[in-house]
Amino acid sequence: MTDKQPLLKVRDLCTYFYTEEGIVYALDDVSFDVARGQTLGIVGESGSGKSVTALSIMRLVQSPPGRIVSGTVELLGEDILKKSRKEMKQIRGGKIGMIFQEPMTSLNPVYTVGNQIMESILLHSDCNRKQAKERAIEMLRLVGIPLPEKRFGEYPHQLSGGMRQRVMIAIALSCNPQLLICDEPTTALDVTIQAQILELINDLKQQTGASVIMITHDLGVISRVADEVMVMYAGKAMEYGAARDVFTQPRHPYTAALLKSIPNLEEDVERLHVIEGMVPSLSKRPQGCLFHPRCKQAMTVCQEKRPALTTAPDGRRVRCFLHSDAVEKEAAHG
Amino acid sequence: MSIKANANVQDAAYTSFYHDAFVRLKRDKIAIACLVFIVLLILVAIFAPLIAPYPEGFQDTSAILAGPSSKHWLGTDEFGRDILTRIIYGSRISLSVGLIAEAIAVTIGVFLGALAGYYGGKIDAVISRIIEIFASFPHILFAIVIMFVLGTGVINVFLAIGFVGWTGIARIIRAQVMQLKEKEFVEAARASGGSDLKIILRHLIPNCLSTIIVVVTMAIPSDIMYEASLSFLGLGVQPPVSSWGEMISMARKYLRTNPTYSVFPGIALVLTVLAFNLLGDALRDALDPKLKNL
Amino acid sequence: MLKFTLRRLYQTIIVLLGVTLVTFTMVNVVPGDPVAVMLQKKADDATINRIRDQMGLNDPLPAQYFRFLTNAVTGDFGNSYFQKKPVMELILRAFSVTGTLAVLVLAFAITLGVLMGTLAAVFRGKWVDRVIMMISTLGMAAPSFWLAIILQLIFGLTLKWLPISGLRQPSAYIMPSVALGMIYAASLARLTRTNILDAMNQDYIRTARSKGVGEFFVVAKHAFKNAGIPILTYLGTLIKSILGGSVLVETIFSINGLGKLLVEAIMKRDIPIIQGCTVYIAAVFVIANLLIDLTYGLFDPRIRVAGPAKR
Amino acid sequence: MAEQEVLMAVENLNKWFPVRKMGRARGYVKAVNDVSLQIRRGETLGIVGESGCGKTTLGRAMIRLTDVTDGRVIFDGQDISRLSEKELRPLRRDMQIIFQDPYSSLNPRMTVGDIISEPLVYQNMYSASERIDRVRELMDLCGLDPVYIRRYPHEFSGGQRQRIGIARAIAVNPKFVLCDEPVSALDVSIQSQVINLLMDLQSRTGIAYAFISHNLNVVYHVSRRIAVLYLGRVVELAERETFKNNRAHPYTRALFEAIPQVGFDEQQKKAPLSGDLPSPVDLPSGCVFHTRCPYTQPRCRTEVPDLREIDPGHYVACHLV
Repeated sequence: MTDKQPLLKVRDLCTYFYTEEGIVYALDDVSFDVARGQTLGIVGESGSGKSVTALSIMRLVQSPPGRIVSGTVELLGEDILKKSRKEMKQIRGGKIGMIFQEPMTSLNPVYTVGNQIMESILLHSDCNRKQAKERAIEMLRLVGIPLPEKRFGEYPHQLSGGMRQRVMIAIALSCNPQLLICDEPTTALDVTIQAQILELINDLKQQTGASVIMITHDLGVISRVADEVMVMYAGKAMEYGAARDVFTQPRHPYTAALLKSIPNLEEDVERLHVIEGMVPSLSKRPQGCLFHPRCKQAMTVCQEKRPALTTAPDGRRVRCFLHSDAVEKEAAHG
Repeated sequence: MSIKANANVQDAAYTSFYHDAFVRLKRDKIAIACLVFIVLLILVAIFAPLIAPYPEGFQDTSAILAGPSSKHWLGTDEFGRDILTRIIYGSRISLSVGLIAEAIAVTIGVFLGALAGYYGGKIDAVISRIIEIFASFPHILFAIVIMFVLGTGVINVFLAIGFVGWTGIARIIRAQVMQLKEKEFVEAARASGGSDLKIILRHLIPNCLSTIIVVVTMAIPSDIMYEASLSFLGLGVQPPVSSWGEMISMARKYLRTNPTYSVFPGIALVLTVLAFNLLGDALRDALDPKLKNL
Repeated sequence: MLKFTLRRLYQTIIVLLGVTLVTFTMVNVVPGDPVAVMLQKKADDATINRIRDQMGLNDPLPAQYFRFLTNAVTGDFGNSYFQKKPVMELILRAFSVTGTLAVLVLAFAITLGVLMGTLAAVFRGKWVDRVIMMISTLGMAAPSFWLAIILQLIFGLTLKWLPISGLRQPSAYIMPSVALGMIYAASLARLTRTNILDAMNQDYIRTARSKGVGEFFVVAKHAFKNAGIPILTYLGTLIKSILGGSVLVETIFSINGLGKLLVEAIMKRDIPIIQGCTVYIAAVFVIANLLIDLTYGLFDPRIRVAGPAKR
Repeated sequence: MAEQEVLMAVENLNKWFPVRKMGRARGYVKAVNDVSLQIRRGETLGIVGESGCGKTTLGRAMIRLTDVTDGRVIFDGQDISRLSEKELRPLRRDMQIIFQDPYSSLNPRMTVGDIISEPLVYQNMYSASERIDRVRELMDLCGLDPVYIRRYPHEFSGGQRQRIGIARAIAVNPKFVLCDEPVSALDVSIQSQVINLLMDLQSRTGIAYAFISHNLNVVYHVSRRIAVLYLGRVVELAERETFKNNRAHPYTRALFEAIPQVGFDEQQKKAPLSGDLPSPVDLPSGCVFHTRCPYTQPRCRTEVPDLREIDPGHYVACHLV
């Protein structure tokens, strides 16, 4: 981690959904930093809270039923959660750009690609329409779309999935944001196209100096692009540290089990490692460590107390009693 | 969010789709109120002779076109007949139109719609055109013309309204069957050697049933309104049989002498239609939210 | 787009042919001899037969249908039995009245319905939404002919603000338009609300918000145009229902429109008018529907411009 | 390859879908083009490719859930490519399918017991009471608690639903099961459970699988041999080990390089291929891969490369190999 002030500093962020079935603890007490020019990977299975993290930073959690209950999200020292609606509009698309999973549905089908890129530029700069159009075409060229002048006037359904995702990137980057949040940007794409998009995100990051939060369920994607990685499970960060360390020497049993359970071209195994059981329901969470019902190394204490995310001397953070005996402080709300 | 998908089987109670839907419906207070109203209305219609304050057709010559009083709660008509009594008997017509006309419409609609949806191709093209042709006439106008052809009378009202209403159901069932046909569980059945007939019986019909329930509940109020409209125009149920539409039509001539005469049958009509509409909405939300544009 | 237009045109012609066939068949299975009706039983059998021959009623039905069809194409639906005028002339005169009324009803229903529906969607769950939904639920349950009478009772007889019948002054249009339009305004409000809410749940709305688009433009620009497609589809049905509903309202307000013409013709068994009116109204709807389909392209570029070939 | 060993042989299979414009066929989507491959008893053949490569259509044609435009499918010594639906029915006992989507593949109105016993009913296997025992046995075999036999699918998680689908497929003791992306819709930690189950069932009953997936890691793990498809053609087919060190076709190489691997030793940050897949309606002339291939020669644009055996059991369709 760098000594300088991080670009984004998230502390104790909690986002709950108040549903008829009870409170869904979608995001519970999550803290992380994103340094300038760095890529943070957030990895987890469905329901782990990784997408809610992104939406909470953008303050786009659907409310009701969702609500950001507590915590701070500081962008360059200023708490986004305290901003007014108007200030928030300037931040969204201006300082933080976002790309979503489904390139097929994330673009409005009834407006041209050019219109949708220009919309963002016109909102966040003093450009007139002509300048905005030039800028939009330039962005299309930048994200590697052939014949940008022609594509400018086309509708989303006329483009392939990969091209649409490039358009999404063009929109997100059109106003030179300092942070780019990518929520599963390549999940819906083929591998060869995925490789292109990942390369593009990496290249543009280098060019613009923006930071990136890469959210995905694919550990491979994370290890290809991320500098740091946060592993999430059932709404909590389980392990957090430099990507190389986390993937080569995982400390949390969940991370270790996850890494072993993916088939790998490098090593041949007869049987895949299995994590028994299922992700717990986020409205009826188990006592103690949220992972203990599926953990092969679970101890008695794991069934009783929630472990805290503790920082080891080498700077790595793990939420597990095997590595620390710290207990999570009781949440003040409940 | 796929949180619900992770719900543990262990803590879920044994539930079928309809049981689940019923639980959801029970939580809806308005829907339950409507259901109670409809059940009461059905009881009133069945036991009309016991409930009505006067026999059907009884004329109180001392009170002609009288306003509401303790003797005649809702007043009397131009022959001195008790309006409450006539409204109670009129519910018989309205409810049986809802039931019988809709049964006719569903039979034709489901059969043709399923045929078009399942076989597709030329059969679908022909049936779709037929649906389009019949759907080109405004319902009420078409019903009027059918009544002209068949002549007035209760049975003919059922036939006319039933024959007018089938196109909507046919369209929905056609779309539903087309969608179901592409589902992988139907493909799985074919892959296991299931014949067309077995697939229709085991997969298509059970999956269409909830849609049919919703569509029928939502179509009944329109049928009731068409009957009232036909009778209002003098083309439907003929006096002395009581029908709300016919009562409103008669009341029109006495707006000045007895204004409430026209109001009460209308309120009966509005309440009944409202109850079915709201119940239909609730059933749709519980059974088949896809039909949102109905 | 051209191919789409041609295909819809072809379908429209088939449907119009079907409409004439259905109408012709229905009207011709009516028991009773139209000539006997026309002459009101004053003539002897020989005279009736002579007139039947003159009118071609003794020809086989397919020949009669063919003649009806070829005449209909040129706008000739024959002469009325009783008014002794060309049916087309009567229809056109009546339609100028009904058409005006229909346009007013349509304008009333669309303005009120879409506005209220949008408001309800924007204030989803708040009291504005609840009040609008309550009124529209009531509006959907009130039959137009009863509403018309209640309006007459209140604004005509009691308050004496509006004339209770005829169309002699502009204010006379208010009550028929409201009576007939209320139910459609109510259903349009519900339809608009559902579809805007539906559009608001789509991924592209999230994208728009993530760009920093304000809530007003999220609804007005991004949701509204997408929600417009099902509303446009509904317009066809709306036109059809208004033409049907005018039968009742015209009877109540003594308006000499198409509906009244038809109902009176049915009472007198004036077959050419019944036949002409039915075909005419259905044709108006079919053609309106065709026009609506062709304007989809304005809302939905997926129809206007073809995409890449899909697997 | 000994003849008895071959369970299913696909010979020069073509499946074209007409593209209709104004009612007449104006062209074809050539989903499967001249594909030949064999599946031996008890083995797993992996079929891998990106979207639009025709892998799903090929699978459906293999078990005749769709008609075949041209070519033959020989199953257990019998040509099934021209049989009617009715003639196929008894054969369905020996070939089954597992679907990708654990939601739409189970009828929401049927209980788990009814779903699993459905093939037994169609094939008239066992009496009604024996069927229930068989269903319990199958549920147990597939890691589902038999007490849930009367539950409905919506009460189960994605992974459990996939187990129900597997139990249904193996209920009739098939010789061959087509697995169409069986784990693609599942979470990573659930994927391995399902993969292990499929492999356990194979070692226990000797079923042959055709395992279709876009996920190379998974296909590599489960398969004995792998066929790589690109735009409806097999471009490379070999034993799995070959793909580890000896990938010959440029597309195969690019595909393997494109998969992000967990680990940091030789991370490839450059995308190996540029451009999009061509439309399957107007396939490129010559070698279908020439529009994206980094080594394109003039003859690649005109001549269709044959699938040639370059080493024993290693087939490649490329002019340059």
